[in-house]
Amino acid sequence: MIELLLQGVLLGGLYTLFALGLSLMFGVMRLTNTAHGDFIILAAFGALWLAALGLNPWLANVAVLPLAWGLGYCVQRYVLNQTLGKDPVPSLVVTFGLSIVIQNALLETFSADPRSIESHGLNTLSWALTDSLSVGVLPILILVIALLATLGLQWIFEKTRLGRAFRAVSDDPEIAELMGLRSKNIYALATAMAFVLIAVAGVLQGLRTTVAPADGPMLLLFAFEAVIMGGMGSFWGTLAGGMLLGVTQQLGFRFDPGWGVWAGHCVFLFLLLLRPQGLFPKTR
Amino acid sequence: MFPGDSNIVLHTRDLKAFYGDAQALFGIDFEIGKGQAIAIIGANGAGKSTFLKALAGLVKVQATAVNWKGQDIGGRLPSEIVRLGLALVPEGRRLFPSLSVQENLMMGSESQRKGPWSLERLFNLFPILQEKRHQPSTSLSGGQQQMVAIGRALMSNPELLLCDELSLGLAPLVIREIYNALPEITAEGMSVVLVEQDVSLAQQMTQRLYCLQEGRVSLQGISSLLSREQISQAYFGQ
Amino acid sequence: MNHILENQFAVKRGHAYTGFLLVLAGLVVSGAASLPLWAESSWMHEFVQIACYFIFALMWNLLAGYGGMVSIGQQAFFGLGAYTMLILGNFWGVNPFVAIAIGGVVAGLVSIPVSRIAFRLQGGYFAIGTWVIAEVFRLSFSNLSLVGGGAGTTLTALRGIDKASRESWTYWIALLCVVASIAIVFVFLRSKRGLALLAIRDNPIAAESQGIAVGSMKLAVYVVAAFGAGLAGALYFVGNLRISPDAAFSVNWTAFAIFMVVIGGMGRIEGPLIGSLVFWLLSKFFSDFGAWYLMGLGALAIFTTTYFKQGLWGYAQQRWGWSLFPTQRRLVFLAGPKT
Amino acid sequence: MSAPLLALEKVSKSYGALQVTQGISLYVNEGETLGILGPNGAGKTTLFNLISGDVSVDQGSVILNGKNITTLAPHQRCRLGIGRSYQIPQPFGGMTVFENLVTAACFGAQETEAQAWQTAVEVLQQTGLEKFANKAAGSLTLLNRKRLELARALATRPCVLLLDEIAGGLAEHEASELVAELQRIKTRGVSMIWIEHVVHALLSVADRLLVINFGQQLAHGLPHQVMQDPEVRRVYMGLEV
Repeated sequence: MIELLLQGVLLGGLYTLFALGLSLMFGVMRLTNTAHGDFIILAAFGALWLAALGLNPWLANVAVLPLAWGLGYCVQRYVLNQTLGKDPVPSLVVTFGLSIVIQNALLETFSADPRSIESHGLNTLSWALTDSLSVGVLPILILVIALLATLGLQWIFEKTRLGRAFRAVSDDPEIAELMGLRSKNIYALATAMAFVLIAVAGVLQGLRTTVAPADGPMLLLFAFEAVIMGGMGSFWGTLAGGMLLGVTQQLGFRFDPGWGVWAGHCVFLFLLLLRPQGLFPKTR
Repeated sequence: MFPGDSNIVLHTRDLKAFYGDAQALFGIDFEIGKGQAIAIIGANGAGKSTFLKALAGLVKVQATAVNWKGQDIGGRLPSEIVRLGLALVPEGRRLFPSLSVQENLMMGSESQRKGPWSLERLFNLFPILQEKRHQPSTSLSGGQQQMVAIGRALMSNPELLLCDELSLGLAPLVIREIYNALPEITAEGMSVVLVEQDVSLAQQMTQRLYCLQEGRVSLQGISSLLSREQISQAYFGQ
Repeated sequence: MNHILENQFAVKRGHAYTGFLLVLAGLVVSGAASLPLWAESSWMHEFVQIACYFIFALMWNLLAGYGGMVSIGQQAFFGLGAYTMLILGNFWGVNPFVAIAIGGVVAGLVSIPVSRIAFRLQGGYFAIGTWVIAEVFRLSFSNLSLVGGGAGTTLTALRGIDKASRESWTYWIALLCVVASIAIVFVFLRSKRGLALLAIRDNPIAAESQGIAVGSMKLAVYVVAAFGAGLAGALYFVGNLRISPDAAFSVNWTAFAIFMVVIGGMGRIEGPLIGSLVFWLLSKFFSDFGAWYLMGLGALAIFTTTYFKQGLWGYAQQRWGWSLFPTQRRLVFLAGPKT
Repeated sequence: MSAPLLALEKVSKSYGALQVTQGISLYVNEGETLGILGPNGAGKTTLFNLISGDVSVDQGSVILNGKNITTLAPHQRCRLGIGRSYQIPQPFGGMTVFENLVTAACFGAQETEAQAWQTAVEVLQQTGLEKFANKAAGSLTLLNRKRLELARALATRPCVLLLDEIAGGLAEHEASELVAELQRIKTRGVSMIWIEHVVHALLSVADRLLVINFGQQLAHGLPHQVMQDPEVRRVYMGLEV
């Protein structure tokens, strides 16, 4: 049972990383980015592409991050900013269009077969905790990165001037503009930051297992479930949501490999019925 | 307008404004000198708030309609206008709920305008705010929230402060407490425009007064010289 | 108080040319009905395909364009209708052509409990929440060995009928479904429920305070849309015979529906009609470009919704005031208003 | 004196620390018009939200025809006879004026479509909106939007009409036209609760006045008595007595 819980928490770490970028964009702009999962896959393929260009693999994995920041800033500034507003339709259609474009662009350049990022044995390295229990080093690393990312985001939002601007623009964009903030730039910064998190998640997913152009939507659903179950508006909530999803899926997989993901979805829907505001809703 | 007022800081010429497709202002001519306090009164829906929003850039107007110290600023972004020294205390206060009192005040300094105003000076102007500075702004009473809204605007070191119904929903003695702080605020020559529903308060606190009715100026003059009949005539249009 | 007598005003519901259009439509449908007698079977098969895309898009537009509910999970009901038809046909000996309607009804009924969860979310969250629901359906059927699990199965119930008459029957049923779904949506929108929907779309709070039960109205639209999606699903796999969970519950159904409605013009009945024609033309000429074609569709959807929001028919309606399916009520005073 | 048509008993509502209405009670009898005065931010519009059900009460209850409707949804209250209009007009912008009224009649008054057409035409006549019948509600001027608010509330065939500053911002002739219209409505037995700043318009229609300040009742009684009350003049009018 302990082994199962541990695997669940480790998987939860990965799902948290998937979810943090989405949670950030939800929180600041109330934007639903249906291409979120595809951008994660795009980042993984980005690292593969850079490595293929001859860049040192570890450098390639890191080089993806600044590229993701630039891409995020531009996507928000020049594409998504026009779709913001009360009507959810434009942002849904645009991000859905992006999802189709990314999936097919990757299909065209990398073909459909799954690939993984060269990890020089890191993904097979394991660490014996007790004689009967050993755990992979990479999953531990992912969990640590997830905790650091959650801590970092929470710190940025609570303690820094940029975080204050994020919260102000999220509360009342019109009055934030009155204070001298340029909402359009703040949104672009938020998306840029979210894309760095997306890139980290993409690279780690590529290291951990295989990635294929059509994997995006499934990752979006996991990220979405973690954010909603955790309660919108708090990154610790997203972490809790990710853990819950990871453990639920592990239980499902243990019961029958076919029902793992199914179990995660059902718990999400069940929780939605009981506590729509999520486990840790920010009282606002 | 008034001969000899050479130091006019802001004037509007035939200012028109629209809310969606309904017209709210039908050509307003207004001006205010340095260090002056002017009141704007009028019934609900007369266009008082729309006028302030037009000055602050929250409502788009023609470029030549608003002139600030010789420069046409009509239709500019609010974030640009606040950097020029116009600050608005919005109707209904509209503090940032997820920010603490102090964080709300700090938001006012985002425009990075240099000047006399700082947290310390605000805390001795409104002592209660120092005590509650780390509390969420939603946990304050109406009057205290109004003080935060004023403080937030002052933190941008404006040369012209636009106040939209400071007395909204406040008890009389709280209104008195807030308006007592006005002289200290305008001490260094800051001009103030007060949109105010309480007519007698508006007359007491300002030198000149405009009355709006249905988006037009129905009366203007020296606050102390205007009689109650004139005002109720302009107020209700009969 | 002057009481206006009945005969002093009239309410016009259509345009001058509406009567003419009705006759034209009758001709087109009867002409189409004669297709099996003279056209090749590939034409008929192609029509059935596009008919399913159209019905699904029409219902998605009813939900999003009129009901203000953007769902990326309507494929849940599309697949449910299909599998209901399959199970009835293969295991209970029900004639698949009849099972198509039952598939729609079952999808409609199932949408009622589903709405209790889905309506917990709003806007963008509703969109992805419904997608999760569709995934639960897909995974459930993938794990159901009765219907061949993930690999899927084939509709055996029609083996007895020869290919030609099966195809012409499928074609006629498809034509019937297209006409029926347009009729259902048109009647629904012409009735006072249509007014209620427009009111809710414009201002839900005011609508509620003027006597409209917003909650139950949204449920009514959700059920009608689910019925239509189920109908389209059952029809598609009667034509296709081969069925698998990944095909029946694929998110591409919603993707293509969004594309058709956005290009054609959201919030109008003519939108999905024009959109599906454009989609059919594009797929005829460009579909062999594969991934590039799909990328083109995605990019076109992004461009249209950002810069050409009203869509093709919306533009036509604004410019020339065309309306194939008039739902508006125009008041005409016959004897001149009594002052 | 028979039970009042509509009554509020000790109704309170607060948002966080802001106490908006504190234990307010009021009533209106059949065919009577209750005027409500009070400075901005006194909680008047919130009071209407509590009556119409747009906002739920923290404490207290709302009684219509002796029936407790505190927990009913807004659409149920509307069908029971509460006709709501908004201070800032909320038309169904995408529809025509005529369709706005037909919608209100169909759902508010639970009429068939044919009856609703009849009702809509009658209300168009009463509020002088015939010329705008086929115009999109979103394109009306502010004055006509206010008329549409009144017309739409009337189309739901209410027994109590809630009017929220409907005379605000009107020119003199428009205000007197409106007063004449409200007096005609009154003769048809429709009781009204009218929040208004334009005092002279209010006084010519209201049977009783209630003055609210800072979420509490300040004064209540016959119009001329209330207007003489020094406390009312000081707080509300702000004009030195």
